[in-house]
Amino acid sequence: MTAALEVRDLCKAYGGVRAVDGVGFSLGATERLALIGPNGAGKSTLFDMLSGQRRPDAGTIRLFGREVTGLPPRRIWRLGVGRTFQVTATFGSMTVIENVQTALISYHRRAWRPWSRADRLYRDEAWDLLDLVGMGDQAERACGMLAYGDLKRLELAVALANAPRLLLMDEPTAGMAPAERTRLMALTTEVAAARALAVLFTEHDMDVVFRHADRILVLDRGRLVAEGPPDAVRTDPAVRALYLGEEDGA
Amino acid sequence: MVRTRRLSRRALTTAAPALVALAALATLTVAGLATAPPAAAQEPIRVGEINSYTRLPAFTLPYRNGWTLALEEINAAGGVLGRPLAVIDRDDAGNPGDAVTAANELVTREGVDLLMGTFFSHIGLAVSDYAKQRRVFFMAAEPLTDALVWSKGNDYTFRLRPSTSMQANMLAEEAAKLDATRWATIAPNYEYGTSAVAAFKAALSALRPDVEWVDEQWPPQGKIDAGATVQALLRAEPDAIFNVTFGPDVARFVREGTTRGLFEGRAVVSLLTGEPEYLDPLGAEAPEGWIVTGYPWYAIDTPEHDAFLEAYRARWDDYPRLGSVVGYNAMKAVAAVIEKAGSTDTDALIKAARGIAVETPFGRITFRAADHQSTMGAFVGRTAVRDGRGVMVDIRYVDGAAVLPPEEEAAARRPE
Amino acid sequence: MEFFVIQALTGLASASSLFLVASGLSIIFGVTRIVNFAHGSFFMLGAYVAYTLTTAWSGPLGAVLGFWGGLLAAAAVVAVVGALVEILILRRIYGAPELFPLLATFGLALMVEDIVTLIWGPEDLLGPRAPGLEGAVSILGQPFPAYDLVLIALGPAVLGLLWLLLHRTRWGVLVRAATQDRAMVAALGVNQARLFTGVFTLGAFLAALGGAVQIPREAVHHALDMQIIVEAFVIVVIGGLGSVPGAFLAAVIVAELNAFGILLFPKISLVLLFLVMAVVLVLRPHGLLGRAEEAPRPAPGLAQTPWRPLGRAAGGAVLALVGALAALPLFAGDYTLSVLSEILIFALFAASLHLMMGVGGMVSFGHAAYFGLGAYGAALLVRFLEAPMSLGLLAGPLLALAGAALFGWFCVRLSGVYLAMLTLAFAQIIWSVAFQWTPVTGGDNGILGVWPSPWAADPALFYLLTLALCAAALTAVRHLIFSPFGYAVRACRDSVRRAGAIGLDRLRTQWLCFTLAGGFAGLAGALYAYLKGSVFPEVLSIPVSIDGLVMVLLGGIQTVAGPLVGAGVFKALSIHMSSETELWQLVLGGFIVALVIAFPEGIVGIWRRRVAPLRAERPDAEG
Amino acid sequence: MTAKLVVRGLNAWYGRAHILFDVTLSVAGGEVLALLGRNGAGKTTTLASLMGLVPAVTGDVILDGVPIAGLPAHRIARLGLGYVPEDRRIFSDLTVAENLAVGRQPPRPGVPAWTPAALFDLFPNLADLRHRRAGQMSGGEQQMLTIARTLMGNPSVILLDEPAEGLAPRIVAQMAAVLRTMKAEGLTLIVSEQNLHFARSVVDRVCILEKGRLRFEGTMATFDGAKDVKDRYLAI
Repeated sequence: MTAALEVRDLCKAYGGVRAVDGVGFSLGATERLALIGPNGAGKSTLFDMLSGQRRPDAGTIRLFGREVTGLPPRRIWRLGVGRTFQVTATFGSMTVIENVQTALISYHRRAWRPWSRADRLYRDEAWDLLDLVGMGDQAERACGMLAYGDLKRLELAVALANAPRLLLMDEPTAGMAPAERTRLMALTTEVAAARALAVLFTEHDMDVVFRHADRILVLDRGRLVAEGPPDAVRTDPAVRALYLGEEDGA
Repeated sequence: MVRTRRLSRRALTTAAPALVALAALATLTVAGLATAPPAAAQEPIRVGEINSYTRLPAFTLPYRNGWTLALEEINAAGGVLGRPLAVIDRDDAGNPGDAVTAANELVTREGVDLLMGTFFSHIGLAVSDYAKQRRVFFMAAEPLTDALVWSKGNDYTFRLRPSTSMQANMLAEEAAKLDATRWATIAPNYEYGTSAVAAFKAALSALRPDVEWVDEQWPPQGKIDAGATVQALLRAEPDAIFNVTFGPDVARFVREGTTRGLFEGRAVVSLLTGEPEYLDPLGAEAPEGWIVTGYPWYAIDTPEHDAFLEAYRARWDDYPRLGSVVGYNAMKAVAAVIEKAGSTDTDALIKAARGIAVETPFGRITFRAADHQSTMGAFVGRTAVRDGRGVMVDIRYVDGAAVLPPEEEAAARRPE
Repeated sequence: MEFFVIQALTGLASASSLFLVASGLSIIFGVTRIVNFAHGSFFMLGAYVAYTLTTAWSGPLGAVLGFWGGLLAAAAVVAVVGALVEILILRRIYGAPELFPLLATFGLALMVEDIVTLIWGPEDLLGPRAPGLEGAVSILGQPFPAYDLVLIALGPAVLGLLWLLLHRTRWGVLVRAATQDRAMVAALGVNQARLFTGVFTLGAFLAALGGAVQIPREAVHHALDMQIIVEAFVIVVIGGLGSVPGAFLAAVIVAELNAFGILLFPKISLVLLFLVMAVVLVLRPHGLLGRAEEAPRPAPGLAQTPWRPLGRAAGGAVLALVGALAALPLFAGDYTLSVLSEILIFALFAASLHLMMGVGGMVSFGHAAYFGLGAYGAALLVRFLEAPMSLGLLAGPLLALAGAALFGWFCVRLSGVYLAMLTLAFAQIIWSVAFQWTPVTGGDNGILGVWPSPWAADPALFYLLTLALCAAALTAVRHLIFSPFGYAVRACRDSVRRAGAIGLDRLRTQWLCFTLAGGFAGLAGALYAYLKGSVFPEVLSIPVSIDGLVMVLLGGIQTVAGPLVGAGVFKALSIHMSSETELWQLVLGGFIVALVIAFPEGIVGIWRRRVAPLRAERPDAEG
Repeated sequence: MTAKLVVRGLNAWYGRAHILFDVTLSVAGGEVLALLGRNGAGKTTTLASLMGLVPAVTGDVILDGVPIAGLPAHRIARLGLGYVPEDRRIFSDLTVAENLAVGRQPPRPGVPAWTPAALFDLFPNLADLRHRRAGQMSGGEQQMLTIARTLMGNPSVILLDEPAEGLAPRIVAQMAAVLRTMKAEGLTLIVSEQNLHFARSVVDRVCILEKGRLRFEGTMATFDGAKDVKDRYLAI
């Protein structure tokens, strides 16, 4: 079976700072991979390159066996990648359900239709997605009025709109209450399993990481410092130093 | 799945202000209409007047003084057809669209009997076309374009001032007497400039087949880059220059040209520069020896003009500009036309205006029946500086009839 | 050879004053992000005050001191005016949406035009020449004005002084820092309000000095402001927003191209500036020396409240309104109907601009291009084919659509003010084509006789036709906003990242939006042609574009209904004012300034926030 | 020790999103307080709120007995609160020396007065770069410059938002030294971090934020002993 994602020697620098420095890994077709690391480790930059928002300086990205390095986001999205953003990117001038409907409209290639009422299109599908992430009761609210955690859930619903085979989630649960987090991640796991999705996510909540990741990548200052199943990573001394600051570089 | 969609209330709050504003507006305009007065026998005869008061105050304010003086004289003498004359004036802001709006307001809301005014050629044309469409008599006071009476002429429009080509012909006569054979032209880059140059070239070349046209400059109106333009003219080494720029442009042109020696040993023939509107701002820096058309109010020695000058000074405590004469003549012409027509019916007005003779400060003028152009002329002379201000000397009045094509020929230029 | 040297020097002399004005504008924009439309007014005031002071002081102070002292004092006086404007008006609206201050400065510029006529009278004023520098010096045997040498030196001197001010004084360093990150400067203890006042004062001083040093070359008159403001903006944009050296470079390039361009193409001056800008922006999207903004600012029109299609009640109300409007010919006279036709046409024009800038997030300073193309499309058909109105009303929008498709393709590749200025450049290029291509367009004498067909010649019938077409078009615009395509457009405006991540092609989406907006403007333009009976290049001119902006901003850019209300209020006011008072610019300008201060979110915006919540008990619970 | 800076019942919102909930803390003169918490816990918002950079804030903030909540940022800065933002926000077009000039404020009684010369002693690598455009420097150098720029305002309390984020180990060590120097000069510091990766040697007290609420407050020693707290709010 082809890997969902295969990354080799990916590099990206801003000015003098090497945000991502020779990262390589692969992601199985139904695997859930967590990407962790302290702030500034390069996680978001890596994410942006995977989804086409940024062009790598060097390295290759293969998606389901197909080279996609440097393709624009919309092309990558068409290949079956859904993503959520760390700093949520939603459409502030729309309601919650309209955000999902817009994604569905694009997915069904209706975005060029200048007639018909968009808010009546794919409404049930959008409801289903919102119910899936527990946002059904907030469907008619303005995005600008949502709590941060709710925005995250909306992001997930939007990311699922193109029936993706790979889900890229940049800190999907930040800002959510613990109970919510568990529910959302359980849901993600469930969806991923049901739809046979590969999931790559970054996360700060280690409970979430250890409970929901099959494998963990640890990134620090642009480099991969550890990789492996949760238990191995948990006890990795380098990782402990990184996270608890017990001793510098111990 | 049952979902309620409570959208309408919010939607209403979206739309409500739009509705309120539009409704208020409609009410306002309807209310305004209700006050439009009906015409009654003893009511004044209403003249609608449109000009570029805010855009060109330097020219149009003396113009307003001129027609106001004439209006007061007419009404003091008992009005026209036993009724007083009343003028309702509007600003067109220098925009033809606004001018049509104003004309429409004057005709349909104020119920004026005829229109007069306008300065810019294209605004004159817009109002003229409106007059034709709505069948209203239009006395175009100032716009200079030949098109107004010839190629775009219509039954409803009569024009007072000597047109671009008439004034160019006057100057060409004088220019032909010069030795110069290499000529350059400078004119603002719009219809007035291009047609003035074309008319002058045609007239001068007809009189002097030996002249050569060595350069032409077309600075944008109001935005002349005078230094560069003067330099470009110098490069062509002409013997003489025909200038059509006016207003602020001519001031810059004169200053740069004087400093850079453009006018040394060269004759300059210049349209309109002798008009006080354009000559006075130059003060002591007015060019000397230019052959110009204009209005030397200080040097005209005729009883008609003396009377006008005295009355104008008494009324406004100021000396008249050319605009004052145009305004005065236009109002007098309008009164004469109505008097002769015996009514304010448009067809009667047109019939009366064809061939009508009007007494003006410049003497008797006639509106030619064939092309609706008046024979009002202009003064030709040379510029000089006296007591720190520019004046015209060696003046000569050129009757408009002398520089107009014969009536049959003019009529042939009009659309049928 | 000598000739080319002299011509080059002449170009440099012209560049200086342009640079003075542009540098002030650039600094003001860089720090405060205000598109200062009143900058030309400062220039003009500088010239007027300099005229008065130099004339008055040359006696008591002696010619030399009186002249130069007068110039500097004039600039200082206007600088104080600038400071007052900032403190009394602009400071109140810094929190308002982007471009809103533009509206305030536009109102100010209107007022100043009337004020200078009130103070200095209508006549052109020719100021004194610089004492001792009246004549020419000989350069390579050619006479060259001595004063132009002073101007040539002045440009680099001011550039140098500004450089010193910006690099060698703490205040200048603060200005440069604030150009980059205003909030951080505040967090370091710098009082932003005072910094802004200072910057505005400096900008006004430079503009006024630019005007003052022109008095030996130029007659002072009341239209100087509009002449210079557009040029100054173009210079700033060519040079790169916020870049003073860029402004200098751009001023020199434009002045030199003009000086030599008129030798080859004597009629080039009219359009050269805009051709240069279009070329520069297409090749360098941030001007010659400008750089991309580090953090892109949110697009204009970003709404906090989602837009909603009309519900049954509101839809009914709108239908009732349209019905009422349709019944008006029973009561109203021809003039009222014509004015209402005009208002409807401008409502459509404003809605089309709003589609582009409010919905699409693309600000246009040149929307008149499509209005005008619509008008000319209809008029040309009448002129050359004597086509009936029905064809004209089809041809107009089609021509506008084609023009918008062509220009939009370039424009959507830029963003922010650069995009806006490229639209302006295209509008001016089209304008100059209409103005100069006399055989086809009739030049400035326009095309006459574009009257409605006999069946619609009656003002009441034409009004009904206009109402029908405008209502249909407005419905279509509204429909478009709520169509799948409209959602895609809004998605690209709201979040470029997210739009890309759900597969939307931003460039093509915005291009189509731009094109459609042009088409709707074209329909408005075609109707306008038949309303007025004639078409002149004025329909393509900057004032038409500005009017459109004013309508949209006045009504409230963040609402769907705002532009319609803005168009109604603005158009009705300006028609009413200009027939009521001679000083209509003063009154209208004052009214706009007052509105801006009172309603910094536009009329409908404020209705939404202040009035509507009082009626809807719990807006939050709704929906 | 008297309280230098007191924060009581601080709430903050971004738009409609409620970010901080009744945060109450205080810091004594000369003390170094570490503000710990995971990403998104509210550390940055807390510091920005103290600085007057968050529009919607309620609660009391008292600096040297003067209430500063609701004052504009520049007034707060002039009262002696210095701010080193997380994303550095240096003026990249300006030179190092000019960046310092922007931060300059008059000396304040009882507070060390910094001069560029003194700062170049503290940050030796900046001295050589003083005429370099800040945007051309490395991340570590930029971070040093941000701190130096803030010190130019002669603050008595400095808020540092994740000053070691994304820096190379050598620079992190240098940063710790800088913090020690500042502490030795008698400055009061609030340092936010995701963990005690680099500042533990200078920190006197620790506060832990989680989801906008204060979860733990205690001395360094208490914190070191509270393994459950660490594991719950910080650790893996």
